[in-house]
Amino acid sequence: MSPLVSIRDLGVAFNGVAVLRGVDLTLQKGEALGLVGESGSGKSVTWLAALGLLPRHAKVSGSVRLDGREILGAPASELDQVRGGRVAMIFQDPASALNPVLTIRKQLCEALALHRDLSGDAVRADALRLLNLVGIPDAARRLSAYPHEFSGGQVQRIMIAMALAGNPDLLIADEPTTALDATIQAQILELLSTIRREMGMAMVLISHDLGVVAENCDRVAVMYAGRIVEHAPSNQLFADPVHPYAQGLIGALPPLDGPRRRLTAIPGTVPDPAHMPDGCAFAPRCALAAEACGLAAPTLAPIAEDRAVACIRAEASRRALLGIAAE
Amino acid sequence: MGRYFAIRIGRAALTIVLVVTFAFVVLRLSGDPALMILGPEAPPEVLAAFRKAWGLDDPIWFQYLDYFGAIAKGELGRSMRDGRPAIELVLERIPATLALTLPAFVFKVALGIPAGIYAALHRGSAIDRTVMITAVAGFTVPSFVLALLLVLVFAVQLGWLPSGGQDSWRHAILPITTLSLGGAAVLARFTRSAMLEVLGQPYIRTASAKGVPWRKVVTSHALPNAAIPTVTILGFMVGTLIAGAVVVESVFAWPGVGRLLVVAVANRDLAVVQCILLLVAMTMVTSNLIVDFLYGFLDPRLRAKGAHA
Amino acid sequence: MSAPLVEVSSISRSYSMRSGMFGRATAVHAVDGVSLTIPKGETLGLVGESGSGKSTTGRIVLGLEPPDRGEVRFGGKSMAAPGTPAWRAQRARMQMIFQDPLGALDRRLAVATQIREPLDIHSLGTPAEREERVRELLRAVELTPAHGARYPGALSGGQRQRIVLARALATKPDFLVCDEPVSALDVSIQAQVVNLLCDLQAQLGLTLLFISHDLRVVRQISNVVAVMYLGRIVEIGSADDLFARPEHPYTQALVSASPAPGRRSAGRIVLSGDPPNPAARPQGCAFHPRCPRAIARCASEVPALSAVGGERQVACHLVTGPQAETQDAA
Amino acid sequence: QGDNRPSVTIAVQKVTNANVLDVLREQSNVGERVFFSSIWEGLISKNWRGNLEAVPGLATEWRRIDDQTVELKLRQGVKFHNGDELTAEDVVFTFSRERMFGETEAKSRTTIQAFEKIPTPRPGKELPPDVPAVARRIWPDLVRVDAVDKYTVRFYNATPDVTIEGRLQRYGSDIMNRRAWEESASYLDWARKPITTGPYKVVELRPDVSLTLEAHDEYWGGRPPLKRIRFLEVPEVASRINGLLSGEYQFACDIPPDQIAGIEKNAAFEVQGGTILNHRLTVFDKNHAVLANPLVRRAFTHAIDRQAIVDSLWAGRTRVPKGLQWEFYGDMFNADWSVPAYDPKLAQDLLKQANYKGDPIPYRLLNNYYTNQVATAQILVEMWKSVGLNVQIETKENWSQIMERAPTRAVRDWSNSAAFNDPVSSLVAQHGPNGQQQQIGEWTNVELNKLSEFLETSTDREARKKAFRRMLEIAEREDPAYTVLHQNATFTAKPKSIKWKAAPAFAMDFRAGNFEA
Amino acid sequence: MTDATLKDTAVRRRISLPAIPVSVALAITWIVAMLVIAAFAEKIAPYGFTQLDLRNRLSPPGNVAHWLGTDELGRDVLSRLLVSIRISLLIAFGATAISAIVGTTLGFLAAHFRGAVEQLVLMLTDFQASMPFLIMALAVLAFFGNSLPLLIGLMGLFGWERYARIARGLAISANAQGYAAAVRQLGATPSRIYLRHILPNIASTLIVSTTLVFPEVILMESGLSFLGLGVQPPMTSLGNMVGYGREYLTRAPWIMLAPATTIVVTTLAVSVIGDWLRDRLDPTLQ
Ligand SMILES: Nc1ncnc2c1ncn2[C@@H]1O[C@H](COP(=O)(O)OP(=O)(O)OP(=O)(O)O)[C@@H](O)[C@H]1O
Ligand SMILES: Nc1ncnc2c1ncn2[C@@H]1O[C@H](COP(=O)(O)OP(=O)(O)OP(=O)(O)O)[C@@H](O)[C@H]1O
Ligand SMILES: [Mg+2]
Ligand SMILES: [Mg+2]
Ligand code: NI
Repeated sequence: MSPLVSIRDLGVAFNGVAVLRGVDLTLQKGEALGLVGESGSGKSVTWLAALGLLPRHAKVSGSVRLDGREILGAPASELDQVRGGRVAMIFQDPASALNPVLTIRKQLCEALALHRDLSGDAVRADALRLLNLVGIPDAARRLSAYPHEFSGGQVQRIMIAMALAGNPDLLIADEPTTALDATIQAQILELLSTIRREMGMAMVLISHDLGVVAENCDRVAVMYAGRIVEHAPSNQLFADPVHPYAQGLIGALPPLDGPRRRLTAIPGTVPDPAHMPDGCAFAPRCALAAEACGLAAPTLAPIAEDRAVACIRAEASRRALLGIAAE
Repeated sequence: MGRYFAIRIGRAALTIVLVVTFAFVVLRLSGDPALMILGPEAPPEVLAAFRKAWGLDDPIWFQYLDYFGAIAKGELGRSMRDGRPAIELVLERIPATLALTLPAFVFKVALGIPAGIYAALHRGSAIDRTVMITAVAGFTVPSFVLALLLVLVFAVQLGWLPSGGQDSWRHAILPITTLSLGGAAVLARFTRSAMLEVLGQPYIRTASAKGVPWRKVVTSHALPNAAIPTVTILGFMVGTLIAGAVVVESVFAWPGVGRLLVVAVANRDLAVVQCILLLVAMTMVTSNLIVDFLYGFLDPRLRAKGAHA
Repeated sequence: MSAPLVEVSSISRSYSMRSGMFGRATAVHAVDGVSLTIPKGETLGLVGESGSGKSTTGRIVLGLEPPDRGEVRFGGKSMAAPGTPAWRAQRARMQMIFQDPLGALDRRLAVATQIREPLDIHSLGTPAEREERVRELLRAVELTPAHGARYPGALSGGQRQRIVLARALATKPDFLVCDEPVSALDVSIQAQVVNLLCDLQAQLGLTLLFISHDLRVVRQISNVVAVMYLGRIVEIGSADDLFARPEHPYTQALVSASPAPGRRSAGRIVLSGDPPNPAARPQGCAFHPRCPRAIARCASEVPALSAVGGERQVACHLVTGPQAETQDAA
Repeated sequence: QGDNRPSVTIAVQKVTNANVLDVLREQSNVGERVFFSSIWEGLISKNWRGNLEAVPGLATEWRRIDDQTVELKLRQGVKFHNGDELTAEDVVFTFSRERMFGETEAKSRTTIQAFEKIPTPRPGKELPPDVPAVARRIWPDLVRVDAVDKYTVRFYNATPDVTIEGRLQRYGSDIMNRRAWEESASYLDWARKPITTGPYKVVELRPDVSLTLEAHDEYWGGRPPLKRIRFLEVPEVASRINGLLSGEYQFACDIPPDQIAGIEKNAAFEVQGGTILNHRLTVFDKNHAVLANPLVRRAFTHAIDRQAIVDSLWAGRTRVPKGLQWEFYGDMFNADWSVPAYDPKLAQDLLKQANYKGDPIPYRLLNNYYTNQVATAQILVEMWKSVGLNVQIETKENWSQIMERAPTRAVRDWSNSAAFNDPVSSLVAQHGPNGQQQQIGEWTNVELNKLSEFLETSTDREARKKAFRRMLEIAEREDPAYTVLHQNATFTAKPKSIKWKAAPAFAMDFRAGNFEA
Repeated sequence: MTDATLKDTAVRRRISLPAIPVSVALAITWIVAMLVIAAFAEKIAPYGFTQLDLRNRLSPPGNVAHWLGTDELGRDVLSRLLVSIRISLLIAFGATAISAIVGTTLGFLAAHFRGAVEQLVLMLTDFQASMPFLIMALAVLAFFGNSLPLLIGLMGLFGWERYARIARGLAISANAQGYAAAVRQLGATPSRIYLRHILPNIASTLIVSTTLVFPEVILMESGLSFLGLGVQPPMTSLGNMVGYGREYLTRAPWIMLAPATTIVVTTLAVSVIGDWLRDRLDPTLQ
């Protein structure tokens, strides 16, 4: 089966500073991929670049194929078919991402009219249906409200509704539930998985909420400093992270019960993209770093079926983890 | 809501009174209508008779009260030149002026706004530069030069169109063109700049991500957000519909209100000036009221806030 | 417990919403009689349904928006009127982290300048000290000076959120309203930020109103947690206790729905029914249409927030009412 | 039977200033263009095709009964535009109180009296306030006009006056139809469509826009050669020229001299016209601290190279006249008089004598009220500067500012027209005791005032001529009130294919014999 | 990273701006040239600007004696142009600045205080917009007389109403946006909010307005000098040259074309620089 999307060696640089340094990803139809990682590691930029939504001064290289067709640098008319229709995106700052002077109805209907050959009353009915779907109360009346009249979480749900409007084959959800309380978050995620099941929609879920990722994704990719550093089925990753960064990340999760302890953050700071270390970007912060780590950047190497990691000390780190677990 | 309108209408009325009063004082204090209407060689006793007849010898406050007294009775005064009711004189000219300014207004909008949008769309390209240089030239070249150039080309050289006068619609083409070009240039500049302001906003990216074609992103997402300056300028343009075509009217021998105003001011023919100002101020105030209202329409965040009205 | 720094007594706020330019206005009761006290140096966590009025409460508590009814007292005194010099001076002592960081930043100024801005406004320190403070703050939120030279549009979501946080911390305020301050941060940085806030609290006696949907973080940082539903507080209690033994059915649902890696939705309470509409509050308890355990009384009588032992207060007939009626519902 | 006479459109700067077609209301020269000879005619006419000398008009002959009375025989068979025949009754009515004088009285006066009591205008046929005043200025002492018989009228003056014939010939003494006046609803109705005897009748006057005339086929002087004449107001020079070149207008009037060469470059067009009965003056305020000394004023007059101005700004198409007088004065004309000679040396000497120290002298200037006004002013300032006079231009917006009495009033522009063939109509009228200049307190001279009175009342032609000569000496040389710069001129452009000759005046003659296309 | 690097990056950002585009460089050169001319007009001018030569009137440009020809009095057009540039630039820059400052300030005041202040400002703008400028000028003449500062002041009244209304509209709109609310809650004084945050955010439109007012002011000056308010002949200005040259447009176009071109090019330069500055101000468009 050919992949729905395949990204090869995607690189992005702003003003000569590389922020994405060779990202490879593939996504099958109907699959849910979790994308987690450092804040600022390039999760959002990856998809903005893929859809040609970065500002003009961004230098994008590599290749992004959708159903085998290159979409990087495709003509605008072609991209307009892809965007919203085949690939929809939920943006990270929903409050700013909605047009402040247009009603929600207008913004929703626009997406519907563009990709769903609907017209007139059907569009309006469908807009209402979508709002109800994402749990906006009093949807009929609220359709004619403006974004600033909604709470943060409501705006986020409108954003989701808008992304779903085009019945996309791939949904890129960039932190889609950060502003939602747990019950609504559960409802929304449930909704997304229903749609995925029924429509065979693939999804990329970018989130910092590892719990959400764990529950909703088949596979997870971990990003650090513009690269994917680990890549695994989600149950395996959370049970058994290999890359030291992934380990640190999971370790930093605060507990919901039990005694409170001081949270453990990964020591050190994120490298400045303008002054990337020569070798592994995580090496300066890595407890297991060896001399070799500083020399060359490790490539993503398979360590098991369906798993890959970019760390020359992968084995060691695994052992270290097991050691900790054994203690 | 009632209060909202009451305040605004009160303000509008006050503005008009202010305009009329100011014009009254200035015109009365800055020159003698008798001398200006009858000319410098008019004999002194003729001047005196004229002044007396029109009450120009009375103290200014007396004349002022007199004027407002007459207005209260619905009398807008008579032209000192031929004694005709001023309003008659002005109303007679209005259709002629509107025949130029209204179509010109439409063309300004139809030409200027799309040009501005187009330039913004192709920011930095050769098209953008051309549009903007043309626009700058468009409002910098004095309109009488533009008018005369058009006449030289289309009337004198090519003989396609008449050079002046008011006899048929063909006579209106060149004046309308002249008026439109300058205004369109202004609108183009404002629209482009406001547009660029908005094109970097995140919601523009959202619209693109929805698959909205760029053209439509610009017209239906960016434009409403960028509309405030353009709408403001349009408001002023509407306000000048009545008396704003002085130069064009005189180059094209098109007897409109603008020319009447200039002549009336030069003659200190107060009643006529006041009549025109009254109309101008009324249009201006109304159009700006509408603009204010439109702000709220364009940007919901500007509508009256708070729950308990 | 020390003296309360912030006292909020039954504040309400409603917005009018009209459909279209001329449509009839309906009142949206965003906050409806909320009372809170936050002792100095402590943290009140505010959680609840999306759209239940948390942000609105936060804005009112901070005096950014006047309440329709009710009063906010800060340090024993009532809040100065917005826009007055006294109000402005007060701002150095109380700050807000907005929910939408991108919107809260001026896209035309480098972010370092914006972090510095509160220092400039309140003339804190010499210019050199301000520079130093900016660097310190950037470091504290895990950013480099290079990030500081950028404009908001050129930062990632999490980076912007940290900028807003750094700006709020710049004046070393006494009171901070954090509206989803860590939602866009990866857990590691989140941990650092939470630690930072805890440290500040320990060192400076910082008082926090912490609004978040991430119950883990809320629990981690809060002394007391209040749960809001449709503009009202339905349950309030100490953090550990509340999450361990939620009493109100909504709180129970909330806690059970909180996801965690490795723990698949076992025993999750899934709420059904329509989401609550602040423009048309259900009669009685606002939660009863969705409450799995609702009883007849819930539909007619509004439950008052009342103490159920310890610090815990709950607004639910099932918890506070006569036990006899409890069983009918299921 | 078709009328295949041509129609013409004439582009003018201004049709009339007063917005009506009443000769007693229009005070400017420009009205002359549409009034004469197309609409209005007097008993005695000017020879528009010659040198404006008196020729029989609606009267065929006239004679003096005595120093105070003139009798005229009317032309018979003259038809008004409404078909009525001209009779003595119309003439009597034209000079009646109802039409001309209102409540004003002809008093036996020494000289023209300023400041009459005149009623305020009321609707209906009440005369506008300025009409009686103007009429009295024209006919200060006319007691009455009698119809001797149907075709004979007599004019009675209260005082002996040698200028009665001149006044009959002047602008304002033109004859109108009585019935038309009586039939019109208001003065304004009448004044916008007066019924007169001219070769063209008014079709429509659109104030500030256009005036349309139509041939009056029963005209006594022969069938008019044009079917219609339209005077169209085109304020911009360039537009008038462009319209002419593109064939929309057959005549373009008020062409500034500098445009002549440009138009005539095109071989199909020519520019006609020339001097009119109007001289451009520079006027002095005798009360100004520096100008109080006549030597300084004299220096001004000698520092001007008038011919250079005429040659450059007027392309030589006008001339430097012999002082404030015109040849058509006939025997009152002083042929041996001239304006002060251009003599910078003399001017410098005079200034030295006057002990002038270079104090600034303001020159109040309007923006091109007169043709070439600003250019002339700048030339004058340079010329004055070269003899040491420090003259500074102060642009003003209107005539009241120009004439405003203040210590800064010193030098200004003006012009003077000769309404009829006697200095009473010009020198006395403007610079005499009741002339504007003295009334606004710029200048006065006891001897000149006495002579003015004499000129107005005396019937001794020889003595009058001497008095006039003396007045010129005073006002132009000894104690200058003004100095004449040049005669004014007006130019009209037209295609060469139209055979038409311009009058030495604003008037445009379109009677039979003066138009052929 | 240390103190040095922070400054460093800031400095480097400024220096390493993408090289100034050619058009902007040209525009700057032009303006500098104009300023130099303004400073040394009389020294550079080949003739005295009032020096008449009645025998050499209206001589066309291109001859060695008079590069740009002569005017209706035989004066050297080039010399007059140079002197005109000085006076017109002074007036135009002065008046444009006044109008921008007055208008924007009033607009901000209206946006800030709303209520009575706003109504007052709106009343004044409507008043100004309805009142023909001719009458404003007559008023100044009648009540104050004539002097250069007065003239500049009067012209400063020109176009302020456009700034005021635009600034008010945009400021109200900006006030409703998150960043303004955020800065306000930091305790910023209104002046800080308006000057440091809102102003840069709406500057581009105001800059456009400026480029509009600039040529209008230059041209209007001629109208005013006809009334006796502007510079008086034989002194000259660009507006005056255009105004008097108007009659000679067909006969001797060079009298008018030289100053008109100067106005167009200067305005173009101002607007190119304005646009560029605005882009500099807008990091989102880089
Ligand atoms: N327009 C831009 N110009 C310069 N740098 C940019 C721009 N946009 C993003 N970056 C940088 O690119 C890097 C990746 O950004 P991205 O938004 O993809 O991060 P992210 O992984 O989504 O982080 P977060 O979880 O915080 O949203 C960040 O370091 C960011 O600062
Ligand atoms: N300006 C406004 N006009 C109308 N309704 C508003 C306005 N602002 C907020 N609301 C409504 O008030 C309610 C409370 O909003 P608020 O932002 O306080 O919610 P919240 O608890 O912060 O939610 P979230 O967690 O989703 O951010 C919501 O229903 C919202 O739709
Ligand atoms: Mg992101
Ligand atoms: Mg919120
Ligand atoms: Ni209410």
